[in-house]
Amino acid sequence: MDWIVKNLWLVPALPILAGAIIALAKQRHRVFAASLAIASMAVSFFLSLGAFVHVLSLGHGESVRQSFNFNWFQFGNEWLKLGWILDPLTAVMLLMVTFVGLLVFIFSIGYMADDKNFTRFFCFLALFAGAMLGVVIANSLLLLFMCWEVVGLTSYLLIGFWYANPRAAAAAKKAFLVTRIGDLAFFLGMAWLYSQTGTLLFFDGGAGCLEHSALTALVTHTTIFGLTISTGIALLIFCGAAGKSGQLPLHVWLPDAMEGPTPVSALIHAATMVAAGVFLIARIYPLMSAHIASLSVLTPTVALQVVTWVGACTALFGALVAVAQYDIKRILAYSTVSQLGYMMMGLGVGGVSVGMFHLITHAFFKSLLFLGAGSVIHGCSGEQDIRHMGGLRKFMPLTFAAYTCGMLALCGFPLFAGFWSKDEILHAAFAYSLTRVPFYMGAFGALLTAFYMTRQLFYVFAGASNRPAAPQDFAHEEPAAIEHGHHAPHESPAVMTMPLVILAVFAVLLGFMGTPLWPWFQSFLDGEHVIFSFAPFTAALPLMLVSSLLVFLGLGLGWLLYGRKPIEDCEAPDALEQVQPHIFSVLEHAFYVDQLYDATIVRLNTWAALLCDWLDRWIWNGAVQTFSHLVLALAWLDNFFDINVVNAGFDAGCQTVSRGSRTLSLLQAGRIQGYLRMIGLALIVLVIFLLWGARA
Amino acid sequence: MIVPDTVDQIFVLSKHWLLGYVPTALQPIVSAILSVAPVLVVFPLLFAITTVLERKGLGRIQNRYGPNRVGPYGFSQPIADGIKSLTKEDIVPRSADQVVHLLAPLLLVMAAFLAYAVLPIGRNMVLTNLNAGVLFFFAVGSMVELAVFMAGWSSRSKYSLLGAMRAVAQMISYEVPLVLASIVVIMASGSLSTVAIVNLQASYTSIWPHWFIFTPWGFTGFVLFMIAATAESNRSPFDLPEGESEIIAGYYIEYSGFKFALFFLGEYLGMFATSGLAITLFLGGWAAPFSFLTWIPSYIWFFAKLLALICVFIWIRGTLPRLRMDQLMGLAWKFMLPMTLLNIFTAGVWHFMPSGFTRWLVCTSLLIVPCLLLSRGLKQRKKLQIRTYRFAE
Amino acid sequence: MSPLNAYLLLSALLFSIGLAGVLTRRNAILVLIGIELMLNAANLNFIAFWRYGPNPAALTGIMFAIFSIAIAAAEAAVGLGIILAVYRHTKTTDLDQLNSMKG
Amino acid sequence: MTLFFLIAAALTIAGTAAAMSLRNPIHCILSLTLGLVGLAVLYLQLGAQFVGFTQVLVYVGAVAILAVFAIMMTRSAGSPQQPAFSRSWLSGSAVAVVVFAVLAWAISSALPSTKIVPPQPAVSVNQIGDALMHKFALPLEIIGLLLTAALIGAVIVAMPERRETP
Repeated sequence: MDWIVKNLWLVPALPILAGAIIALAKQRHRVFAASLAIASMAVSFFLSLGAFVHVLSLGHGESVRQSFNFNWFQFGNEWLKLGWILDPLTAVMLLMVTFVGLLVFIFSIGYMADDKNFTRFFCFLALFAGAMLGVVIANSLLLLFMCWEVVGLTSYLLIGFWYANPRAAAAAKKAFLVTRIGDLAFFLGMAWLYSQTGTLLFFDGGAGCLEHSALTALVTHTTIFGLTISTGIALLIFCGAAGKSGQLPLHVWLPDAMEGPTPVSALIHAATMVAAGVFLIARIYPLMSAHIASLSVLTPTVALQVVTWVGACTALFGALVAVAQYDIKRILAYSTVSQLGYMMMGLGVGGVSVGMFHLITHAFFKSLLFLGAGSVIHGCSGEQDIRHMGGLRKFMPLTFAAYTCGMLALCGFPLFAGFWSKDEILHAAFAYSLTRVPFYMGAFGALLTAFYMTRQLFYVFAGASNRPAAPQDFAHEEPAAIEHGHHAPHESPAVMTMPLVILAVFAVLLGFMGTPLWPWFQSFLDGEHVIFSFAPFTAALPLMLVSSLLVFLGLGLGWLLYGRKPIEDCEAPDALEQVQPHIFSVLEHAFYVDQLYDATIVRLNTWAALLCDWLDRWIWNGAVQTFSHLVLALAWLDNFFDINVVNAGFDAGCQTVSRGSRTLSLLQAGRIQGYLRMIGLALIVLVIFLLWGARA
Repeated sequence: MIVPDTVDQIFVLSKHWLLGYVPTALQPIVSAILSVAPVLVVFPLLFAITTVLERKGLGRIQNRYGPNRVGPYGFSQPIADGIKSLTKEDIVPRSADQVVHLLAPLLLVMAAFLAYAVLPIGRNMVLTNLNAGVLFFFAVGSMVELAVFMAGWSSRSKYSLLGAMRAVAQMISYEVPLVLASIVVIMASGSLSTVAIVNLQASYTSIWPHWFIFTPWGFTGFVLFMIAATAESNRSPFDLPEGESEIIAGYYIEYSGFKFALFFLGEYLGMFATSGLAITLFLGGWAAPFSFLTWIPSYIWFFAKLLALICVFIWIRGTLPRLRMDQLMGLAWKFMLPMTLLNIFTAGVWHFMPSGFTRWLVCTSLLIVPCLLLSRGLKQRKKLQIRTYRFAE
Repeated sequence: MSPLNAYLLLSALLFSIGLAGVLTRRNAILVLIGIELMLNAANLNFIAFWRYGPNPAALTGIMFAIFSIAIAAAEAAVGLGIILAVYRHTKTTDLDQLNSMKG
Repeated sequence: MTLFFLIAAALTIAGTAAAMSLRNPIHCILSLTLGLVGLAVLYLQLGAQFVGFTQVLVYVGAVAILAVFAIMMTRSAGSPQQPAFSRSWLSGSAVAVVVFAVLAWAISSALPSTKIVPPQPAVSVNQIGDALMHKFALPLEIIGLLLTAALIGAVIVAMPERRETP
């Protein structure tokens, strides 16, 4: 066991420690907080680099995976074991998270400079980073789940950072609740897994739940609907992932999460946290793909089919809605949803390496786009609506340059990072054995992606500056921007533009590590030797041409609608809106999914709440009241009985006895003649009896 | 001897003769009247005679002449008394109880007359031969006390009441010895019927009659009987109730006129009745004293004995001083009662012992010794006791 | 109305007269006399039944009457003695006042 | 139902009724004696001479006098102040009347009214004496004992206590 494997826990521990210290620090220790956070992030980055190098040196095959388990606590006669793992997947994620986190930390120094809760912001950021790293290195599903929850908590705290703003608070609460629903399913799956396999460790020298013995056990049993247990557990865990990664049914919280500060969106809602869901699926991929021996290895299991379909639908949905948005961050949010759909589809059809490659590339150019948007908002002193922006090309050239690199990477412009990873997915989708539909959905999604990015580009950077005279709605304003006071948009300071440049470089160059020619990334993840060959390249060439054609088509359409004549009137309806107003409004409102949820679940919830309240008020309370009244009545009855019957009865009895005795005593009047008279009467009766008897 | 028999039964025969004339329906009533009438006539006449006899006798005893003004040697004195009593005003005290005042003398006289129904005056000359003759006699005799009490109480005066109470007490006390003395004879004769008793005594051994008096218990019985009889009729030593020196005239103090006379009549009739009974029980009734004298009719003997007893009474009255009330009572209860019981005992002994001298000896000693003892007992208490009179308080 | 019934009726009348006297008279002595009267009524019954009864020779009726008379006499004596004693204590023979035995 | 019987019965009833109803106790006792003599006559009529004479001897001679003595000694001889009858005389007489009615009914209904009259049983004192001495010796003894006891008892009861406190 190398030093790095044993001390891998330091990577998440340092940021958490930093966060804890910053939490204790006063608000005015701003420099101290920022520097501590960045320092801890830097050290974690270097440790991750060391781990990456170590994994590289390990070579290939099963020995690549090294895990370190320890006993946490004992209940009954069993020990609950936790542990962390170092394998290519972990190494790659560690690098990505720490690097992007570092850049975001640096960017947020500039962005949050004017905010008075600066230290608190950094405390939350540090905590988030630590938790995210915890999720990455966890070898036990339980440890992963714990860090997963902390990640959820920090996302809530960061989204609701400006808690004074009611929309932010509502958005934070919404995010937390929706992810919580997913986490619930995740927890059920985990519990089920534990009950079946008896351990939550992934790799425990053969006894782990993701190892062969446990998997075969899971596969043999079937539950309801004929699904195998492994599929059941997989689906449940996938729900958790869908919640966190904003897949279709549970994506509603992601667009609203834009209420948080932009670095937050960049780090959490672009790169890391939303990626955690995809990483989770990648981590438990053996479970997802576990199938009985009879099936051939290639036929995808039910779980993977579900993942594929959900991914494809989310991708298409995200792209469609992003087309009709006006808020700069909201467009990027829906684009993230779409890209996550692509990643899930990649995992479903291609496997771990395909999904992960797109995740890594997406992390870089999406965080670039967000940070770019952040500097644009910073520059426009908090303006977020793209219709109020325009012609920023002249005011913010560096941001414009970086932003276009990111946009091109996102659209999948040939030779950019996005092109290679998206192409891999489309290639895998094309080669999908079951159906070709995901491929068409993916292709159309790619077209739409290109279209809405160009629309955004032209709205924000091209044309004349159509900023309104005065800000219409204070609510939309960024509190930080208000302090600026001056109106002319200006280029962001170096602290903000420097990360943009770095990210831009990566957005461009990162794709080359996983091209079909030299698929280093895929083989690294799969633990094989990388082979430099032209065969896969030539096989993939026609598909690459098709996708690049789609991209150019999208760009052309975008330029056609928005590029030709600069947009002067910000109030004028969108070009697309003029063409298709109805569809445009549907898309703008994200298919009314929020309203649907409100109408159904929320209302159901309120009804349930009302029902419970009514039940509690009338039934339980009523029962208690009636019971108490019953007891009271009983007590009253008892009292009544006691007084009237027992006492009264007793007294009455005594009185009758005394009265009776008094009357009887009258007989003893002492007068002899009285007695004699009675004797006379007795005589009469006696004689009568005698004679009457005689006659009978 | 036929002649003595018809003479003896003259009255009986005459009655039957007279009855022959009476219709059968009235037969019983007329026969009753016929037999009662002579008794009602004879005994008042005897009463008249005795009053004179008594007053002349007492006079003689007291060394003076009795009444000698009225008729020869005063023998028509009763006629004079009778006229006096009839003509005297009959004064009745206002507060007296009229009815009882009137009834008392009548009851007294009636009781006295009733007593004669049983006495056998002569052979076959008894008014009713009751089986329980002696009992009848005593039953009727007891009414006398009631009459005396009525008289005493009804006249509403202290003296009469006091006298009456004394007389009644005395008569009751002496009735007991009287009855017990007669019981001796009844026990000996075995029958209560006076006729049977007389018939029992009518027989003679040689010339001596079988009278009961000639037996020790008979003689003591006779003596006790006579003492009790004198007390019963309130005479001589026992005439305390109406002793003149004590409380004037006792219970008939408020009486005057004819009712006063009736009282005397009643008293003397009572005396004749008890002496008649004594004669029938002890002196052989109408039996002649000696066997050779049986030719004299039976009733003559009865009246002769009667006169003899009357003289004895008069003799006693003249000679014995009056007894004090407590001495009187003491004599009755402390001397007479034991003696009579003893007498009954000796009669029993007499009956079961074979006749002969021993029987005489035993019986006489049995009687004499206790008599002496008892009489000495009476004499011991010589000193006078303070007489305390009190009511029941 | 056989002679026996007549006698019985007479004795019943006597008895009830005696009872009436006992129940109504105020003077104790007269009450005692009332009792005497009731006893005599009983005697009359005895003699009547002896006379008209089936077995006159047995003399039981007479015997009973005699004994009854004797006892009545004794009873009268004791009764009057008691009355005198009561009089000596309470100075009255009025029965209504002699209720010290009141319950 | 001879005339003689009626007279005697009337006499008795009159005497007893008067005895119970007169105000003056002495008069009561005298009327009582009259009633008792009537009763004695009834006995004689029934043929029981001995009982009749004993009745007269005992009652008229002794009991009446005793009663009179009692009356004399308890000072109630004079005309009594309070009413002669006790307060509840009405109920007493009512009871008596009812008793008479019941007895009369009993007598009239119970006995068969046999018309035949058995011959007059001749009873002599001897027979009574024999019966007393033989068949009824024990009762005689008991009566003797009883009479002595009564005698002594009466004397003791009536005697004033020796240590009469002043």
